Amino acid sequence: MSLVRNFIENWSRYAKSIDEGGFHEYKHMWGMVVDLDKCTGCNACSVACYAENNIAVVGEDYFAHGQAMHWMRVERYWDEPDIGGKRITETQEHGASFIPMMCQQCNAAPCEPVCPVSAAYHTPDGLNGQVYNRCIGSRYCEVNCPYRMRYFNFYSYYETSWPSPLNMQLNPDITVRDKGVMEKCTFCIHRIKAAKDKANKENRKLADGDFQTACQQTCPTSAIVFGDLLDHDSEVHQLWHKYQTKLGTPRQEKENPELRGYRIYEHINTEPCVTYLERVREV
Amino acid sequence: MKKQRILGLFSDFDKAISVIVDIRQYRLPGVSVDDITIKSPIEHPEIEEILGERPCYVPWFTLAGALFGLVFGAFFLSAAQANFLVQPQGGKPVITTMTNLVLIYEMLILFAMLATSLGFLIGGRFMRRRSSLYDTKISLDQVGIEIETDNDYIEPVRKLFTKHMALEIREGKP
Amino acid sequence: MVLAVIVVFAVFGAAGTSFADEIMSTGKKSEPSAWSKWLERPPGPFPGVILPDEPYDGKVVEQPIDFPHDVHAGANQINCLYCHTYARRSAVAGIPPTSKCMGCHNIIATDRPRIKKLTEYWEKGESPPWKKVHDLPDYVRFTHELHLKRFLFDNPEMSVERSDEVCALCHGEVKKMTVARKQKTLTMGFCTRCHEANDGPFDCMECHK
Amino acid sequence: MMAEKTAQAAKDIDETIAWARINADVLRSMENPRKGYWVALAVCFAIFMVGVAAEVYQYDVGMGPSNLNNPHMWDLYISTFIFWIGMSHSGTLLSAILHIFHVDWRKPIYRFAEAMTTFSLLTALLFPVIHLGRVWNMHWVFPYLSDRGIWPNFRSPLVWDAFAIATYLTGSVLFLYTGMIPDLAICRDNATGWRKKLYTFLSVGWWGDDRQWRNFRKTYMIMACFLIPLAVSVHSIVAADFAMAIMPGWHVTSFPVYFVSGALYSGCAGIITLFVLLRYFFKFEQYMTIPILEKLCKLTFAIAMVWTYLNLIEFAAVWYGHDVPAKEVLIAKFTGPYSPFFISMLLIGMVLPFSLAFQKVRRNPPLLLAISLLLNTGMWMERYMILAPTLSLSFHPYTWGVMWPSFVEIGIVFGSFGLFGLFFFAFVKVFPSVSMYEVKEMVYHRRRVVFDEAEEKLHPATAPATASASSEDGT
Amino acid sequence: MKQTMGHSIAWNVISRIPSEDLKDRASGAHNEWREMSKKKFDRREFLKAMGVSGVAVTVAGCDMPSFIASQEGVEEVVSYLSPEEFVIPGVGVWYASVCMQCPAGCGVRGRIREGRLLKLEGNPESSLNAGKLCQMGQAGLQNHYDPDRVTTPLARKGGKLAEVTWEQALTMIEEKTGAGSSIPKNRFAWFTGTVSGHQGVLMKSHLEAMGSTAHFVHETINNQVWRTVSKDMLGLETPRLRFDKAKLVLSFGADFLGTWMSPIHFSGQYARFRSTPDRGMLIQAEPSMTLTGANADMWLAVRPETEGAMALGIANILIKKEKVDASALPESVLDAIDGYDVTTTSRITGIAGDRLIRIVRHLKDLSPSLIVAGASACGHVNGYQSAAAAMLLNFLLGNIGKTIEPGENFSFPQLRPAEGGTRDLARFAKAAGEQQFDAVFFYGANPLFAAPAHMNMAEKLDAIPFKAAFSQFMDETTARADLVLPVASPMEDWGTHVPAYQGDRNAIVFQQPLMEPLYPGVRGLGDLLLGLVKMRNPGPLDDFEDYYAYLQNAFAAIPGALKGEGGDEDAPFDKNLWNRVLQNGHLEVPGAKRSFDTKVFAPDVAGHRENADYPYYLAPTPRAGFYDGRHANLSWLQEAPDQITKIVWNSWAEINPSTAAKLGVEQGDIVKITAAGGSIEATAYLHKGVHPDVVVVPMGQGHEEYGRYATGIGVNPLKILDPLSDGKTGEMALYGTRVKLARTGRSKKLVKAGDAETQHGRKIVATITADHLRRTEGES
Repeated sequence: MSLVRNFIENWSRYAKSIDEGGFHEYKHMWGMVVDLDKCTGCNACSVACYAENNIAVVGEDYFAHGQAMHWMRVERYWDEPDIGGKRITETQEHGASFIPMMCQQCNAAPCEPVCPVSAAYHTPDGLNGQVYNRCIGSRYCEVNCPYRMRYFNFYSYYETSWPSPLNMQLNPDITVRDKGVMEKCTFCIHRIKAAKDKANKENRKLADGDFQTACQQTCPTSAIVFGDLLDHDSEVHQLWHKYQTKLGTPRQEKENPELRGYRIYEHINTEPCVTYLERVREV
Repeated sequence: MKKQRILGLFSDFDKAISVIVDIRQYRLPGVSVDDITIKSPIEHPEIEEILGERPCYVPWFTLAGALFGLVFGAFFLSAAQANFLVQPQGGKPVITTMTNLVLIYEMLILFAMLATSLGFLIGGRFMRRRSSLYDTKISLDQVGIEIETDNDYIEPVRKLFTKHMALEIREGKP
Repeated sequence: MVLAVIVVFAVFGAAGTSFADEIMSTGKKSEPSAWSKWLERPPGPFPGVILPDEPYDGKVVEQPIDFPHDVHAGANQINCLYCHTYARRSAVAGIPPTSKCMGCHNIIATDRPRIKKLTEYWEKGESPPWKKVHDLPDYVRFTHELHLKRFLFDNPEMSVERSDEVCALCHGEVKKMTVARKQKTLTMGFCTRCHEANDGPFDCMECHK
Repeated sequence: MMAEKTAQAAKDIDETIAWARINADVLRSMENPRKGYWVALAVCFAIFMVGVAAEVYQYDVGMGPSNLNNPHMWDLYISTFIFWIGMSHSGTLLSAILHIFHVDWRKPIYRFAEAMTTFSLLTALLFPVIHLGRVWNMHWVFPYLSDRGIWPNFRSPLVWDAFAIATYLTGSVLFLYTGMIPDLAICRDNATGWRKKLYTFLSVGWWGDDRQWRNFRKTYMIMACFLIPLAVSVHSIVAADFAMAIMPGWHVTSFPVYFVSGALYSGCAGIITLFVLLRYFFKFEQYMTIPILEKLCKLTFAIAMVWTYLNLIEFAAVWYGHDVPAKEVLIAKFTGPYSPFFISMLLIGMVLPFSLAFQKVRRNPPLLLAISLLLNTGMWMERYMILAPTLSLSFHPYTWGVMWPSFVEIGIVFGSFGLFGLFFFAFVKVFPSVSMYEVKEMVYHRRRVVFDEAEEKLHPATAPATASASSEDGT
Repeated sequence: MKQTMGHSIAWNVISRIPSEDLKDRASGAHNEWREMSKKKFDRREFLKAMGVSGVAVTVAGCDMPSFIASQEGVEEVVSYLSPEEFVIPGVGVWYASVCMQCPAGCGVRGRIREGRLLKLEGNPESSLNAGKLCQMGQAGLQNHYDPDRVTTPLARKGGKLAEVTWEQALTMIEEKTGAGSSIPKNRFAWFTGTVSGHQGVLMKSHLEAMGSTAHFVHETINNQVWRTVSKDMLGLETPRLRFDKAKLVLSFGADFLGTWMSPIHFSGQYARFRSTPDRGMLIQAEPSMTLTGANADMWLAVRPETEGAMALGIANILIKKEKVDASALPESVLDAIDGYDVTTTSRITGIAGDRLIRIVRHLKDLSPSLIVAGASACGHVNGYQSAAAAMLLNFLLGNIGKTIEPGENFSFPQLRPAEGGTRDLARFAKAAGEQQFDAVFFYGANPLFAAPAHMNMAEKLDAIPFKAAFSQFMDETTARADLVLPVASPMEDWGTHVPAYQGDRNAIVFQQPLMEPLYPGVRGLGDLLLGLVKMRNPGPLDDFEDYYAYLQNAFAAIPGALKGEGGDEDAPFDKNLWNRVLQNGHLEVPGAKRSFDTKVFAPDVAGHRENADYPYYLAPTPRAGFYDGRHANLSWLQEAPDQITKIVWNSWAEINPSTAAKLGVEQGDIVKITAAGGSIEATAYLHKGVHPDVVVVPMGQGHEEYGRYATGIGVNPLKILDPLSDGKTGEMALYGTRVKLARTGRSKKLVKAGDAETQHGRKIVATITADHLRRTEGES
C-alpha cells in the first residue's frame, strides 16, 4: 500500500524534522558563515564565481535590462544614520556597508515546493539543488525567492559570452546553461562531489577543509567560512555554535542575544544556511 | 400479430395533450400510456403529469463517475506521488496530502461530468438510426405523438388523431 | 490535451504505481508489491550486481582505423584496463595514448594495413581522429573510477582479471566486436534502475551537473 | 426608482413571436451576417498574426526580448493569463447559476456566453506555455510514465493549475455542447452540404422524443451543479499561485475570493461587450433585447460592488496586518511608478460601474459597449497591478526595480485578443449563437401558465370551454 | 594533439618521477615545445581533447530518448600521443606560477586539465597573498584566453600594420638596432612597465649592449612619493608595514585594500587587524571614497591638498592638548607644527575641530598605530610634503619599529625590479619631444593611454623613427608602433619576478608556463630579450639556446649566493631544488636584517590653491578592477560592478549631492567636466562619499583601441590632467587637476547593479558598535 507507506514514512520524517531541524538524517549539511566585519567588498568572490561556474557575461545592454547573472553579488548599501547619530551630514562619516549575497541554501526553501517539475529540490546534503536539464523555465522559483538569488538565462549566451578561445576556460565539471534555464549558486557542488569521490576512493570520511568553495578560497580577508554543519570539528559548525545560531527552529533562543550571528529575513522562516556576522564599527 | 407505429403531428402542445387525455379516458383498445412517445421541439416537463413518471438513469452514471474520480484521484495520483516523488524528493520529506485533496476534488468533478454525458448518450438512446417517422417539422414547431400498437388497433388511433385536428398522420414499421 | 492526460492516467495508472514502486524508491527497500511478479529481473551476470538487461543495437561507427577489439580483448585476452588504463584513475576512461599502441606494434604485425595506417599517424605526430561511441549528454556526470571500484575492486566476488565482465555491464560484449558498438541504452532509466537495484546513490545532483 | 420600475415593466422578449421566425432568424444569422462581422474577423486575424510573429521571434531568441528580468520574472504573460481565466468565468458560471434558478432571461444569451468561456480558456492556456523558458519541455508538467520515471511536483500550484484548467475546459466544453444538441438537430434538419454532415454527426441522433428530453433535462442540471464549484475552484487555484507564494502583497488569504469576484466582474463585462456586438452583427434585436441587457448591467453592477468591497478589505488587511514589506508595496501602488495604472484601475473598477445605475446608460448599447470595454481594460490592469508592483518591490531592496514590457511582450498579449476573437467569431458563424429551442420554451412559458390548464384538462367537467378558449390563441 | 606539460613539473606528482631523467625530460619536452610552437594545429581539435565536456550546452536534448541525446560517432575524441604518466584525462593538476595582473607579484596556482588552464587560485605557499587572490588575479584567465590577442608579428607597411613572419620581424629589428645597424649610442630606449627578475637583467644587458641608459619605467598607479619619503626619513624605500600589529590605522588616502602597494597582502593583515580581541580601528582621510575608505570606522572628507595640514594639525593637538612627548622632534619641526592649531587646521582642511580632537584621542589611546599616505594625498603639488607630514606622525607616536619594520635585505640587488612612476612618463615625453631617440621598444606600458593631452604623446611617438611594441594586445601604443611583436601571456611564459614590496619573507617568485602557447605565433619575453642581446652583441649569451636554459643556468648560481660565497657561474644545476621551487612557485631568499637611518625634517605643506574659474578638483581615482586601464578588456571585470558605485560597463562622475544640488544636476544627468587641458563628459552618480569640491572619474575606461570589450567604452580622465607635478619627486600630480562642472542637459540611465542605495530598514547588513563587540567577545 504505497500511499499509506509513503504517507507514514514522510510524515514521521516530517514530524522529526520539526524538532530536529529537517536534517537529522542528512550525511552532511553544508553551511556558511560570512564575517561582514572582515568583508571589504572587493568583489574577488564574485569574479572567482564567474571563473568557476561558467557564468555568462551578458554585456551592457542586457545588464541594463536587469538580466545580469551574479551568482555571488557583493551588495553595497550606504549607511543609514543609525550609528553615529541621526544628524544629516554633508559627507559620509563612516564607510559604506558591503555584503556578499549568494544563494542562502534555505533549509525551508520557498523555491522548492513551487517548482512544477522538481528541478529545484532539496538534496540530502541540505542544498537547494537545481537540476538544469530538468528545468522548464517557469521561473516560479525566482518569483518566490525572497533573496532574489536565482538567475535566468534569457538568451543563449554561449557564442556571445565565450568567443573562442575564451570557451577553452569553461569548467568541464559544470554544464553551460542554455536559454530558458534557471540557475543559481550551488555552493560549488561540483567541488563537493569531487571531494566526496576522492574520499570515497580513499575509503575515508569527508573531512573539514577537503575542499573550499571558489569564493571562500579567493576571499582576500578570509571572511567566508564554509563547511559541514553536522561535522562538529568543522570550523563552520564551531562558529555557528559560538554565535548560537540554530538551524531548523523558527526562533533563536540565544542565551546571549547580543551575539553577532544572524541570518537574513529570519522572520519569514526560510531558515537560510548562511549565517552573517554583524559588521562592527567604532562610533 | 405485427406491430405498427403511427405518428400524428399537431400544431401545438395542447392538442397533443388532449389526445393523450382522450386515450387515457376512453381506454382505446390495445393502446396504453406506455406506448406513447411525444416528440416535441421544446422541453415539456409537464408531460410527466399525463404520461406518468418515466425512469431516468443519468444520476447513477454521475454517481459512478464521481466515485471513480475520487478513487482515481486519491489512489492513482497519490500513490504515484508516493512512488515517484521520492526521487526528486532528495533530502526533505514531501507531504502532499493537501494537494491530494485538490487533485481529488478536480478528478471527482472531471469524471463525474464525463460519466454524466456518457449516461446521457446511453439513457437517451442516442447514436441510433433515425426512425422513419421522424419529421423535420418536429424540430420546427409541431408536436408529434407516436403510438406503437397492433395493426388492428391503428384505425381508432387515426380517428382520434383526426378528431384532434392532426395536421399530418404517418405510419411506419417499428 | 485533457484527453491525453486522462489516457495516460488510465493506461499507465495501475501499472505505473507498482512499476514505479519497483524502480523508484529511496535506498530503503520496500516489500515488492503484487505487480512486481511480471517485473522480476533476472539476477545479474555475476555476483554482487543486478543489471537491468536492456538490449540496444547501436549503429556501426566509422572509425579512422577500425580497431579489432575481438582480436585484442577476445582472442589475445588482453585486459580492458591494460589499454583503457585511465578508467580506474579518472572519471573518463579515455582512448589509450598512441604510444601504448606503438609499444607493441612497432614489432608486432607491422605489415598489416591497419598498423601501417597507425604508424603513419604516429610518424606525423598526430593521433587518429577517433569518434566517440559511448557518449553521455553534457549535463551528466559519470565516473568510471568509482563504478569500477564498486563492481570490481570492492567486490569480493570479482578479480581484476575479469574486468571485462564489469565493463560489459554498460559497454556490452565489446570483446566480440571489432569497432565498439553501443549495446546498452545508457538512458537515465537504465542508470536509475541499476542504481536502485544495487543501492547506488539516488539523488538528482549526484549524476546531473 | 422610476427608471427601475419602467425597466421592470419592459418585456424581456416578445411572446407573440412565431417559432418558425426564431428558427429562421437564428439560421439566417449563420448564413449572412452584417459587413461588420467580416471586418471584425479580419481585424482579429491581423492582430493574431502580430502575436504569432512576436512569439516566433521570442521562441527563437529566448525570453530576453520580452524585457523580463530579475526580479520581474513574471509579467504581462501571467497577468494576461489570469485575465483570460477570469473572462472564462462568468460565461459558464452565470449560465449554470441562472439555469439552476430557472431564470429564463438567460436563455437567449447563455450560448455565446459559454462559447466565450471555452475560447477564453483556450486563449488563457496559451500563456503558461508562452512564458515557459523551454516550451519544448512543457509536457513535463503532466504525470506520464517515462523511461526516466520522474514525476511532476504536485506541491506546485502550477501543477494544480494544469489539472484544474484541464478539468474546467472539459467541463465547460461538455456543458456548451450538451446544451447545443437540440439546436444542432434543428440545424441538421435545415442545413445542406458539409454543414449537414457536420450537424448530423454532432447532433447525435436527436429527434426530440420525451425520453431524450427527460435525460437531457437531468444531465444539463447535473452539469450545471458541478460547474459552479468547479469554476470557483479553478480561479481559487489560480489565486493560489500567488497566495501560496511568500511575496509581500500576494500572501493574502482573501486572494481566492478576490480573484473569483474579479473573474465574474470581467466576465460580465465581456458578456455585455459581445452581447452588443452580436446583437448588431446578426440583427438579434428581438432576442437579445434591451431589458435583458439591463438585467445584465444590474448583475454586473452588483458583482462590481462585491469586488470593490473585497479590494478595500484587502487594503485594510495589509494595512492593519502591519507587514512592513507588504505595506510598502501597497503604498508604492498608490505613489510609485505604477500608480497611474493602479489609480486608473481603481477608478474604472470602482467608480465607473456606478454609471450602470442610470437607465439611460443601461439602455444605450453603443455606450455600454464602450463602458464594458473600459471595465475589461480595468480588470486587465488589475491583474497587471497584482503582479508588477509586488515583483518590483519585494523583500530584498537591492533587487528592486521597475520594468516596462517590451513590444514583443505587448505584441503577444495583443495577439491573444485576436486569437480569442477568431475563435469566437468563427464559432458564432458555424453554430447557433442563440439557443433556438430555449427561446421557444421562453416564449411558450411566458405565453401561458401551462400547469393549471393541464390540470383543468384532467377534469373534463370544465373541459370544452377552456379547451375552445385555449384553441383560439394557438399559433 | 601532443601533451607538452612535461617541462613544468607538477608539484603533486614529482615524487613519482625518477629524478635522473628530469633534466632530459625537461630539455626534451622543451624542444618538443619549441617545435610545437612551429607546428600548425587546429585549435578546435584541442578543445575536443578527451574528456572535455560541459562546453556543449543543455539543449532540448535533455528529454529526448537516449538514442538521440547521446549520439554515437558524432563527437570526436583526440587521444594523447605520449603523455607524462601524471597526466590523466579528467583529472586536474595544479601548477604554481605568478600573477602578472599588477606589479604586486602574488603567487598563483593554475588548474590544468587536458592541457587547458581552467582556473587560477592564490598560491598558499606565497608569503604575499597566502592562497588569496583579488578579482584582477581571478581575471588573469581571461587575460590569457582573450579573443583579441595579437597572434602574429605585425609590421607597418604603407601606414597600416600587416602580418609578417618572425624572420622578417627580427630582420627589421636587426636592421634598426642590430649589431650591424648604424644606431648611435643613447639614441635607443626601452619604455616599459615594472620589469624585474631575470627579464630585468636581460633588459639591462640589452640596454648596455645598445650603449644606452634610457630605460623609462612607467606605472600610473604607484607609490613613488611615499617611498621617497620613507627613503628620506627612514633610509629605507620599502619598510615593512604591519597593519595587523597596529591598533589604529590612520590612512591619508592610501587604498591599501584596493590598489596601494600589495593589496592582497595588506588585506590579509587587515583581516587580522580587524579580528577580536582588541579589534583595530581604521580612520581614512581622503577627498573621495576608496574601497579602503568604504571600510573605515571613521571617514573624513578632507579638502584636497590639505592632508599634510591635517597631519600637522593632529601632531599639534597631540603635543599641545594630549601632551605627547615630542622631545624626539627637532625644533624646526615643532615650529612647523606650531602654526596648525585646531581652529586653523579645521579651517584649512574643512574637518570639524571636535572630530580632529576625537581622532587625536583615539591616536593617543590606541597604540601602536600606523599612519600611511597614499594616492590622493601624494597626488598633489605638495604630495611629498603631505606624505612627510604623515610619516612625521609615525615618529611622534613612536610607531617606527613597531608597526613600521625595517625588514631584511634582498640578497640579489640585480634582480630588484626596475621601477618608476608617472615621472618617467613626463621625462619620456620631454625626451621624445626633443627627438632624442631613433628607436624605442615598448613593453607592458601604454603611454599613449596614460599620457595627458598636454603631453601630445601621439605626435611625439609618431616622430620616433622606429617603435617596436612587445605586446599581448593591440592597445593605443601598440597600434601606433612600426613593429608589433606578440609576446606570450604570463600563463605561457617563463620568468622570475621580485615584488617591489616583499611580504613577511623575501622571495623570488617563479613564473612557469601553465599551458603551452595558445597561438603558435607568440614568443616569451625572455626568449625575445635573449635574442635581442645575442643579436646586438653576439658572444656571452650564445651558448644559451633559449631563455629556459638561461634561467636554469642563472638559477644554478643562486644556492651558492645564498650561502654567501657569491654566485659562481659554473655551479652545478640542482634539479631537486629547481623542482621544489617550481612546486612552491617561489624561492625564499633570506637576507641580513636592515635598520632604519631616521632623519626627521619639517614638511612645508602649502594649503590648497583657490581657483575661481576651476573651482573643483578632478580625482581620477584608480579602482581595483580596471587598475590603470590595463584590464578594461576583460569582460569579467567590465561586468563586475565597481565597488563604490556598482556601475558597470561605463565611466561615471561621482559628485557630492550638495554640489549636484548647486549645479542642478541629478543622478543620471551627463555632466561636462572641463579642465584647462580639455573636457570630458560622464554620467553623474551622486553620493556622500565625495568631498563637495571634488568630482571623481575613475581611470581605466575610455580606450580608443583595446579589443572588443574596452574600445569606445567610457572616458579617460587622464587625458585632461593639468601639467602639474610634485615639487620634490616630479611625480605627476594626478589629483591636482582643477576643473569646472556644467550640466549638458542630456541624461542617461546608469547601468548599475542594485536599485536601492540603502537598506530601507531591512536587516541585511546589521551593524553593531565596537563597544558592543567588546562586551560580547572582547576579552574572550
